[in-house]
Amino acid sequence: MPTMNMIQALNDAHKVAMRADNDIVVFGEDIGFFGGVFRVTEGLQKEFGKTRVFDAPISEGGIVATAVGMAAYGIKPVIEIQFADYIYPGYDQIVSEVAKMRYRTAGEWPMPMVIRTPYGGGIFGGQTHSQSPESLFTHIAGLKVVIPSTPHDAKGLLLAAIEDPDPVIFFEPKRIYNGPFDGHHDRPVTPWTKHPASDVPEGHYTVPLGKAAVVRKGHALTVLAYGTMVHVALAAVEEQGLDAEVIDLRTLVPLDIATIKRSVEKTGRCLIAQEAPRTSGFAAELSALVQERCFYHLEAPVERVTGWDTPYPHAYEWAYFPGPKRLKRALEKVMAD
Amino acid sequence: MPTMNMIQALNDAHKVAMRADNDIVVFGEDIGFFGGVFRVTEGLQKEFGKTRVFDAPISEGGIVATAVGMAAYGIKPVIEIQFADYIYPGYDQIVSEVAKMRYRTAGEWPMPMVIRTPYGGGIFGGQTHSQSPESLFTHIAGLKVVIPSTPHDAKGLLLAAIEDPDPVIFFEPKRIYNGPFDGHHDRPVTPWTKHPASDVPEGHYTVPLGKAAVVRKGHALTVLAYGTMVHVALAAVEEQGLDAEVIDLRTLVPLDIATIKRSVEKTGRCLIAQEAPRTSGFAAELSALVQERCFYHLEAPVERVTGWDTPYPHAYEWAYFPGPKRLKRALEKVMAD
Amino acid sequence: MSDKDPALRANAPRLQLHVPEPLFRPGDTPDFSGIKVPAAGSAPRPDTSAPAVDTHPLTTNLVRVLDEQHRAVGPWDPKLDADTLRKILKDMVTVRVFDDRMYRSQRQGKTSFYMKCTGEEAIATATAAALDRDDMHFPTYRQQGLLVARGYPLASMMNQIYSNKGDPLKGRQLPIMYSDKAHGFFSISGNLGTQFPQAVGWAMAAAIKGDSRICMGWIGDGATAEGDFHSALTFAAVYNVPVILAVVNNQWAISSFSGIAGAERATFAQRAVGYGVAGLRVDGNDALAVYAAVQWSAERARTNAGPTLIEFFTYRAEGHSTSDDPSGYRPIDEAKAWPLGDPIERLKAHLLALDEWDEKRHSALTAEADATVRAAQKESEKLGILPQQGKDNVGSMFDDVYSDVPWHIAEQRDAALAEGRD
Amino acid sequence: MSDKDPALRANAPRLQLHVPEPLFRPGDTPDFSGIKVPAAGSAPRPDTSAPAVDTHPLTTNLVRVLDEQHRAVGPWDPKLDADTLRKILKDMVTVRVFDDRMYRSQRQGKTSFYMKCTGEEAIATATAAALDRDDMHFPTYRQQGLLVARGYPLASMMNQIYSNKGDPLKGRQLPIMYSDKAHGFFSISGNLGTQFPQAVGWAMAAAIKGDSRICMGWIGDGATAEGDFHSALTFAAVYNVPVILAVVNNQWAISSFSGIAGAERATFAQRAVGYGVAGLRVDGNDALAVYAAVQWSAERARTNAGPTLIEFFTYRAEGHSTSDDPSGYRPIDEAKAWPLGDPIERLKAHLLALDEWDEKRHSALTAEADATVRAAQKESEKLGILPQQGKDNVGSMFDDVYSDVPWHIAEQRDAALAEGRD
Ligand SMILES: Cc1ncc(C[n+]2csc(CCOP(=O)(O)OP(=O)(O)O)c2C)c(N)n1
Ligand SMILES: Cc1ncc(C[n+]2csc(CCOP(=O)(O)OP(=O)(O)O)c2C)c(N)n1
Ligand SMILES: [Mg+2]
Ligand SMILES: [Mg+2]
Repeated sequence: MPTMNMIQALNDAHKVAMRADNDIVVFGEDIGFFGGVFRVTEGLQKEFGKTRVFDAPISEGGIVATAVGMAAYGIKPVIEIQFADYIYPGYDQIVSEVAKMRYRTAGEWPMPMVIRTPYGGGIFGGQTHSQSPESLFTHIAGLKVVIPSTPHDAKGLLLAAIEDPDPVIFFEPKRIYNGPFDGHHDRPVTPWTKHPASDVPEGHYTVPLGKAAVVRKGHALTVLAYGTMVHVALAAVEEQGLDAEVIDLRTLVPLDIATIKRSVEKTGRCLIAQEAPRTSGFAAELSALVQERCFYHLEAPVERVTGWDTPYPHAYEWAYFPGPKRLKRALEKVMAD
Repeated sequence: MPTMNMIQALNDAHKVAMRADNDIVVFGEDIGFFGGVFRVTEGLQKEFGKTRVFDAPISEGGIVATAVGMAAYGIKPVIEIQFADYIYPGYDQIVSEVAKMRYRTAGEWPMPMVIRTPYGGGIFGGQTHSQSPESLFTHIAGLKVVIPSTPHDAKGLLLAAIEDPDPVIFFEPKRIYNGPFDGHHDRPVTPWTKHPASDVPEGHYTVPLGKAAVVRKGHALTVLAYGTMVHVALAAVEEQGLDAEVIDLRTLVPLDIATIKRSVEKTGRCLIAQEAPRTSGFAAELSALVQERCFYHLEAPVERVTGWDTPYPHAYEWAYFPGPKRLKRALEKVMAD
Repeated sequence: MSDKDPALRANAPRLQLHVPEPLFRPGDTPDFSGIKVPAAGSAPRPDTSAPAVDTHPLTTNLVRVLDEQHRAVGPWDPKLDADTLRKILKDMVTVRVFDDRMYRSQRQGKTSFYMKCTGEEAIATATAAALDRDDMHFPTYRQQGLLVARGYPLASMMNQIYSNKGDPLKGRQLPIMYSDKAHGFFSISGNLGTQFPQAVGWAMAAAIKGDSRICMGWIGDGATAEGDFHSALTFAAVYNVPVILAVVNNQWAISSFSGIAGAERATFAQRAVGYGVAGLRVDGNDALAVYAAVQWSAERARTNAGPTLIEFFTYRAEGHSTSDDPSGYRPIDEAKAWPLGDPIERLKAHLLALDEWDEKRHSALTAEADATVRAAQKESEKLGILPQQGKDNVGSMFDDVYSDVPWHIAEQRDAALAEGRD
Repeated sequence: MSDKDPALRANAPRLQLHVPEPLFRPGDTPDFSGIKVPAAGSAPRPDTSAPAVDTHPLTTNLVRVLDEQHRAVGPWDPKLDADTLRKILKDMVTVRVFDDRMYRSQRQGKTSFYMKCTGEEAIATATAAALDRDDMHFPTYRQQGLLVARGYPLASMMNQIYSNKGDPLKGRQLPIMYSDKAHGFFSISGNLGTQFPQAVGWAMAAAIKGDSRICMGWIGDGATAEGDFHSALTFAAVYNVPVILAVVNNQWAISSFSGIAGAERATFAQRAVGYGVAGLRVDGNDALAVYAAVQWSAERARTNAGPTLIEFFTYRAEGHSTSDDPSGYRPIDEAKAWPLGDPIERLKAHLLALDEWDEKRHSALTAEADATVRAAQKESEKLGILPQQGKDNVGSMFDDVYSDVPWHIAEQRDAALAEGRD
């Protein structure tokens, strides 16, 4: 099996999908000749031609809107928003149109499409290259929301997203494009090659949407995470020597509630980790769900460890990022109560 | 004291504020000569002139953007988005600019402004005249989010919002513009005149932001609500004969956590009512907060009663709206556990 | 610091904000004699493959075919046969009768909302005649004429309006927000402007697939201010997209006149110029001019010669919707004073002048339209009116959010059904 | 159904999607001989109160003042005195030196990011000279020249770039996202285009208050595709706003050439025409033309004669930013082949031709700029470079989210401070 980083895995997913289905078109800012600012679409224009892979004007609203028209026609757009921080000009088309079209047309015009976008901090990108806006999409019925945490999952989930009959917002944790990140920003970067999930099968396979992965088994508590935070959480419980069960949600909507419930009922304790600002982040929904469904199993309050309710400040990136220290405190709290 | 419905109270708040402060300008779609589709700005253009009260192009993005420029200049825009369902084209300017400006300019360019918008269902407005998108703003640090539930509070909160140094998203529950609504859509409409909170003081007064109101005292459980749902909740607990404490949040951000905590610690039970779709709605944040802060006082899971995770369907409006039956079931559940 | 010293402009005038005002307000006597109406036949007709720049003079002119003597004149005369003309006339009459009946239905409490297109009937119906049956539309709520002209069942339209058991949209949409794939009529959005760049996307897909079907997007004068208008024009220009983009300038956007959308400074057709897109300004109350302009633009699109923006200049003769009372912001008799006349009367007069029509046939046509609409209404009302809806099939409101019903929505469905049994 | 039968178009051509391509890709030899460069002095100069429509010919032309013999010619010659010319030259040289130093700093790991404006220096610096000191700017990240020209301390700029203890923005913003109220320089946004309609709003406020200060909004060629561009033009036109809207067309948007923003079909100045706004297309590498165009637009704005859209035609001579390597998408030597030359060389040659300058003074100027920048750098680096930041004053990151720190943010601050002590 070839070893890939997440960018290569995503690139490969595009190729596998586009070779199998002539109706897939890929467009976005700088994604054509150049192959995208993170190189995810590298080589696609060369292989599939300019009418299937092309640069778009700097208009996230126009990119999503034309994708809606294309999906209405019957082809399948896989579009890139250069940074999740720039998705807001397309928010109206996503919320009012993409998400509601199947419903308002009673099924006649579904909107299968994938909207890919890199999200999250950790690269000194400042306020407008670091955001994690996933919860703003989880509130919108009609959208699926997917976030991979490894090269293996990235390829399999992207293929599943492309094949899915519903629109998928596909958030890519840019901090781990090139290697898993345990939150210790002061230590040397680990490349993906050292990680088993960088073994990426050739050709076609999917990782099903709506299925979480129990990435670490344990009995003392349950940690719910996605994206970059999966790796930070794994490192933190390891460092704490806790018998924690760590669940990588992979899909936020629809959520794999069964796996979560099973785990929390077993452990009786739950910590949720998200990089996004705290208030009304997706961790709040998770906390509410766990509390509603596992109340009588809970031995301690469900805890959230999150980014702060501030913009992502450039120089204070590591004071913002929910890293090992924040997790450690939260883990201690969950275990102490 | 004059008796006013909510529209009159909001109209009066504009007049009081604009008479006192020449730097307040009001604009939005159809708000000038015509006075707005809900008549909240009626008579303002006549009194304050066309350069302080004027119609705007149908461009919610442009309305918010020009308001940003005006606030940067140093005057205070109070703008109307005709329906909350149409706020999304302005979402980028609100999230990326309005919310973050004070922060990113280290305080040099605060963005005092009020963005008023009618929200919520119950008027057979279909999917695009019924939405409750408040949670999408509560996630954005830098915004205050205010929702009145009576004429008295509407005027006092709007005046407080206009005088506030921070940007305020001011959601107006359109179903109760003309009268409180207990959720029994099949019964005759009650006008505001019958409600004590339709006594609206003349002239200037404020209802402070960040302070909830305990609108009903009780010991058996705490109900958290805002906007239209305050009245539905009050009616429901009354009909159930429950000794419930009902809290009208009035401000979602910053939240009056002290009042909530005090109440839940007393009652040990908590129900949260919101009209918005369930997943990642503001009720999730409330549920998480209550659970985190009152865990050892809770005798039953915190319950949420909400709209469904679907668009707001025209003919099924009353099957969507969280009315008396849904509340009754939820109340029974909270009390039974 | 290099800049000039502000003290130097001590005598500069005070800056002023200009706030556009319509010509007339309630109480005024409308007088449109100031409106320049170019003579029919005076606008030149460039080749459909002409560079966009050649259409610039047409963006401030007005393509008109029917002259004061009701003759079809000039290079834009599409030279339609009488059957086609009668078909357009019939469609227009049907639309007007339909609008009147449904307006009444709303007033009778049979539904929540309705929107007429009175005075604008020529635009959709003549467009339908000019395009091919399988071309695609991304309409607004004022293009009901497309559905009528394409033979979509009137009863189905009414079923949607009543949200009743026959409603193809299962009671989910506000009345008049039709959608029908088989008739090439994309789902109307409540969010203004969104459909405009979507139309461009559809046409991009057609171009990507080497199709020969083209697409037409629609927008109102007021909604041109939305960012989506700009997306549409930008993408259409960049990729030379086979699309026709129509602005229906009926001069009002609820209570705001077109000056609030920029019409004091430029025509909407002129916007095209700025993007290097062909632009036409057309008398929207002249069915032949509408037909000719759409035909021209369609040929341009189909030959890969590029997109066209058409401004249909017309007048919204009635209120914005059943929720609106225009007497609050404009003179009640303004519609009558409007110089471009009524599209039905004008086409009728043309057919009369051609000796292809007579008053008797016209009365018969009106009577027939009336009967057809009434029959459809009867049929539709058998399936219910709005006040009776919302109780049956509650479970259906949870379908189609996704392709399958995920667990959380299934739970909510169960709760809603249980609630219904309470 | 009325529409025509699709069968009739059996022989219609297949539709095609046109995807714009730049003239040259890596490996090609750039040859711009196809680019039409109008002679200096050939563009007419309308009265500043002329109707917007009179500027239409100027939107496809190019306002140029400096001719091949380095003389200032034609009606747009602003007839500047030598001191003003030397001031602009000095500002340009300072900007270029500054850019080079800071680029190096980034490469040395002293900060995370930098963006140069190489080749575009004339635009901001000559603009600054043409406006009044208290006029307002809503800039993009390529108008550092405004700050330099207005005398903002270079060390303050560097402090921002290093996010150090002297950073006026408290380490919160990406390098080069300056903001300074006292210098009329609005906070640069990372979200492209947002500032353009904000500038219009500022000028609306100035008009509402009867001020005499005007405002200038800035945007790049690529970002004109954003909906905000349309909002800006629409609001500016509707309210006849005293604003100057500048498009810096440097022909590239990261890796996308201007054709992807629509430049194959129309100039960016032409956009103005569509809105009824005055439009000027200006040689952005000709400091005198820049000055003249801004002066013209400023007079227009100040006399309530309306807004102007200026397209500054230039070329992005270096990479988009330190994160970009343009050799991946265009020939490396393309900048040198660009026909409009280097703005510094051109203004220098003009001063030499006027006999108001000599090589010695030029060397001295460069040396002085270098010394000034180095001194500022030394001063700034005393306050720290990025890798040392983020540990002190952690509590400050919770300030200014709101006017006061609400309880939930105060709690988070406590947690962050506790974390710092762990
Ligand atoms: C995004 C958005 N903003 C506001 C509205 C409210 N609204 C509905 S129709 C309308 C006026 C539209 O005018 P115009 O585009 O001229 O179309 P017309 O009604 O004249 O056909 C407005 C403001 C909306 N539906 N969507
Ligand atoms: C809304 C938004 N979309 C995308 C980006 C990413 N981005 C940053 S600069 C840039 C190119 C801008 O090109 P242009 O407007 O021509 O300005 P230039 O860099 O040439 O000065 C892009 C796409 C962004 N910052 N904001
Ligand atoms: Mg209109
Ligand atoms: Mg550029």
